[in-house]
Amino acid sequence: MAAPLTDNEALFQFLLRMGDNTLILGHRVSEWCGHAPVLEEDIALANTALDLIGQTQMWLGLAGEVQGEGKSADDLAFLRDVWDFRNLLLVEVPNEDFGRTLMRQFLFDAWHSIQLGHLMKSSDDRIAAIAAKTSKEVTYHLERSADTVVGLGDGTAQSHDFMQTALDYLWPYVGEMFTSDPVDAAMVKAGIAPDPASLRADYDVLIKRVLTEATLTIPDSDFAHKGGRTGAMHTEHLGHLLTHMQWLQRAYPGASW
Amino acid sequence: MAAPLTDNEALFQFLLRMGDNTLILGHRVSEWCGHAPVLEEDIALANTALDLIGQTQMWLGLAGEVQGEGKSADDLAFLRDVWDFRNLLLVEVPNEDFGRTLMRQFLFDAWHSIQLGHLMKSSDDRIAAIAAKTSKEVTYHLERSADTVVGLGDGTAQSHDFMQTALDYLWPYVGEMFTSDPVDAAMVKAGIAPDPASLRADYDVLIKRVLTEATLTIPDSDFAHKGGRTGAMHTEHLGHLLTHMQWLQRAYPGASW
Amino acid sequence: PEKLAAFQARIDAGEKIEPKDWMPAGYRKTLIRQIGQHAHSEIVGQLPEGNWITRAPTLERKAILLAKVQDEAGHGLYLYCAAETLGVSRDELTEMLLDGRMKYSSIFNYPTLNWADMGAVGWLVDGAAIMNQVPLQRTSFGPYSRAMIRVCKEESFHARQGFDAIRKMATGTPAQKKMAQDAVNRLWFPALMMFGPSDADSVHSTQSMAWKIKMNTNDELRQKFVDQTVPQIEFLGLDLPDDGIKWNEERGHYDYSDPDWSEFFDVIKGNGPCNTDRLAARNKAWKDGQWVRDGLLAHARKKAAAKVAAE
Amino acid sequence: PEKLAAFQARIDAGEKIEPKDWMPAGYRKTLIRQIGQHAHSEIVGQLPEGNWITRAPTLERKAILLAKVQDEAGHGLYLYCAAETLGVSRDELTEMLLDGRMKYSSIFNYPTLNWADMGAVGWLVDGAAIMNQVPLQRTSFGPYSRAMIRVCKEESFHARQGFDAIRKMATGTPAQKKMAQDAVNRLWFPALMMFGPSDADSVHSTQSMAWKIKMNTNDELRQKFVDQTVPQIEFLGLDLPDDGIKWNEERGHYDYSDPDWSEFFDVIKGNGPCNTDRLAARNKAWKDGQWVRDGLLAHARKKAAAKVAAE
Repeated sequence: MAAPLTDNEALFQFLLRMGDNTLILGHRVSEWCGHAPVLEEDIALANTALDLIGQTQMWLGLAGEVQGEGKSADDLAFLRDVWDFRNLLLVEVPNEDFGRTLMRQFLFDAWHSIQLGHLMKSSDDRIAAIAAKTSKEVTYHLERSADTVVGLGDGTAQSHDFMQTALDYLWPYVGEMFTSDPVDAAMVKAGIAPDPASLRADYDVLIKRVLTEATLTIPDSDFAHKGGRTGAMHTEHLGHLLTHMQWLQRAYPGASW
Repeated sequence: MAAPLTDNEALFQFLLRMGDNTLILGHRVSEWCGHAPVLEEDIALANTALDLIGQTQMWLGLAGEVQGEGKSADDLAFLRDVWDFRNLLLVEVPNEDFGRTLMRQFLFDAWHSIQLGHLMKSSDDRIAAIAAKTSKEVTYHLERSADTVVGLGDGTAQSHDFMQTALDYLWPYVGEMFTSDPVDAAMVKAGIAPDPASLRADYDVLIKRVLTEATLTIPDSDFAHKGGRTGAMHTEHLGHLLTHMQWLQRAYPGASW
Repeated sequence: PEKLAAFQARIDAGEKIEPKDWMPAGYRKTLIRQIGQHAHSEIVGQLPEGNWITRAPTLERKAILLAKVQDEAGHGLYLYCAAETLGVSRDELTEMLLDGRMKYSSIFNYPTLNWADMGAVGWLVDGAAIMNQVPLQRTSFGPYSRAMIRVCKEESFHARQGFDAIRKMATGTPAQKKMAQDAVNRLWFPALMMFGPSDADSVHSTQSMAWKIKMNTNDELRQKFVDQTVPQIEFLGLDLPDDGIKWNEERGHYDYSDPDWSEFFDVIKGNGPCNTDRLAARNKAWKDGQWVRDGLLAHARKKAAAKVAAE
Repeated sequence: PEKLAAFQARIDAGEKIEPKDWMPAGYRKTLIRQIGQHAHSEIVGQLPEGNWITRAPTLERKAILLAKVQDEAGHGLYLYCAAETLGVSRDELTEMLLDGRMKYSSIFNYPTLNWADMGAVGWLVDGAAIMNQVPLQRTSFGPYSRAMIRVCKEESFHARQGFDAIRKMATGTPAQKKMAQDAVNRLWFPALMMFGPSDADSVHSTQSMAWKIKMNTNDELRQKFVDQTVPQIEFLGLDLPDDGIKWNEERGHYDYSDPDWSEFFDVIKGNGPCNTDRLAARNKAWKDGQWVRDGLLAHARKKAAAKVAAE
């Protein structure tokens, strides 16, 4: 039904995908503030959220430039409604408990670190620069989330159960990271970003190593929920998240903060 | 610090108090939709919420008329921020569990039914008419919530504990119903509404009877949280509630629904 | 076999079968499945609409939505009662829902993502349900038939309210119109799937139709729904959600594209967008409510015992 | 008594007492209470600001707030470590917080009700805290003194950021200015109360001052805070939150109204607007996190055991 994508539109969509992932995940992680199981985790979660918000400023800032309608990163973050978001469904699912939060973080970090590794070689210098700047942070996130997944998976029987339950719940949201569409095709053609499907092999190796060490079982299913990165069908959770995230900007339009 | 109240301003404040109570409590009760312990309760809770929203339309509709700025009940419900709300703190506390929800309902219904009994004799015909129309509904709410409080208080040891915990938590929010201020003084003087303090004796008799039958212990403290009905200091919960309740009106100003 | 023939003769004569009457085991079993599934659909169906109750944009819309969801819970109640006359308790049926042994309508495994969905659900989803249910008012099992009569009356009211709500959106601001279009696009095919796969592919249909548990073929009802709905979409000024929709002069019906049945079977298998969350929500409500049900039961027993002692 | 005199002499000479040094039981006890209470305040202090993190109006404001709350958790960590050198574990201190045996600063029992509160908390609350803490950098107990040096550096940064945030509000739209005024009105007296009742009414003060655990009287610090803050409120163009504020030429200080100390004692007793919810939130976090702490500990032990076995 849609007209064919221009290169610029495709680039804009790609940048939204990167920025919305970090925005929404950063928001979810920030919900933990003051409620973590132990002080060190309060600090670590705040730190992760902080990094992700900083990355969002870069991605959505560039998205606004590319779009060329004079929109700032804040405009994009706070003034779009559900259907205009392009994040993976994975990052919008509720925190539920610390186990699901960390498992979600790990499953995302693993993809994120591989993706940024490729983007450092992007033909678009601006993207390569953001990837270079953020990949150190993300490497650290991955180290931390992987360690925690291992610690809890291979901890007590109870913590193992929490982590297996989290993995089972989240697994159907993993496949979306590796689906490709015309936006991705345009990015590949322009040498801007890799084909998502091409990251799957590295990803599987990485998570298999960690989840095995964590004594967890990867579900035997390749069913994947879709609709987040295209915007076709988000979960019901995103709308609730936005009511909080966008409240002040919506209630007091045009104010400066 | 404020200028003295005109009679009209006082009447407006009084109507906001009535309407904001039913609005916010109706909203809280509606949060249960689809999640109640048993089908009959899903129906009953939806019914209570529905009545309260209907009452809100009357109270806030009249408030808008009295204010004389051309505001509708919807404008008042969906376009004020926390500090302009005048509901009791009691009605904005989170549902937590079914026990707290029903105990809150009972503690409110008991006051509400007594208050409406007086308002049926209000010197303001419009108020007397609303009171007459709504008091039947509220009598039924009270019957139902009292029965449920008794059933659960005098049920199992576990259900008793839930209800006692709920009562202990909510008790400090009861006193606010009976505090008086210049708005109330103006209402008393005009024969519009009773002095809140004057309802306490009837209230105490009523709830003592029910809570005794429920084998529950009324906490031995007369400490009372204040600030809701004057707007001086709401709880942190109200702001979160408004992000949901007002979302669409805030995000799409001027639209008609 | 003699009994069976007499039973069939009664049905063919348009008599109602009542709970105390003899009935074949298969008839009973099929009815329990069908009525139970319908009851569960009403219960789970509260969730996608409940998702927007706290965000309803006006007091009136909130009241309408609350009333509708309350009605749905009420329908659940009638239907569980009808099923109970067949010898299965509401709690048994509930347990079967919660552990996945019984299904509910797959439509409720789709998310509600904008306010126009509240209109579209009433108009399209309740509209499709009514197509199924109106003929069932004449079904052979008495309690089911009577329940459907009550249900249908309320459902058509909901469908009209839903249409009114989406009309407001379709004729509103550009953003509202966009929401309406988005809702129709997302819900069109799932609504078509509500009638089930083509009867050619359905095993139980023939027997159910003979028993008057099923009154029309799936394809008949689906066509009727399309024929009724397409002009409404056009009336609303929205784009048709399917390029394949075209008036077929010869057939006197609208042609339309077949839904993606692999998606249908995927959702039934548990892989719809919301299956996990819907069942989790119902399980949580049931589990969190255990103490309430226990408490109320214990109190009722105490009161009954006190009454006996007093006599 | 001889030891005691020597101890006091060291303090008078400005020496630092270190954990392994001898110290009077009262000194240890008072320090544990004071440092623990301070640590708890940092932890509970995350909650009123955390309340707005998910509603921060811009990405930058969200980042600033996250960084601040992260710093507070970090301060909690330093302070618990300082307290641990006195022979009490972090878990013991936490249990005492959770069951109400130990207190935290009463200011955190007030709610944060609009976005300007995020500015006002940084500016007024952290501002008042710094008044208390700057002199404590010279406190006699080494680990405490060193913790305070780190804390103060970050706190003054927070106070400046807070002032910047509220300045933006005070010079913004009328609605924003209203929020700023509302925040100052609500938080002014609670901020004054942070210095504690007048020393005339305080029992522990004299001994604590001799031990250099407390460096100034409550009234001195409160006056200093008022003198610093009043001109800032005027600079912001906001109304003063207290009619009693007036420059007193003779004293060279601002006069101000005494806070309502009955409210202060009420809040300490547990009757502040948020006491119950704050403690409930911390208790829930601790209880829900039990399996995480257990799991990580079990894993660490397994790893250690495996390492030993490998050697």
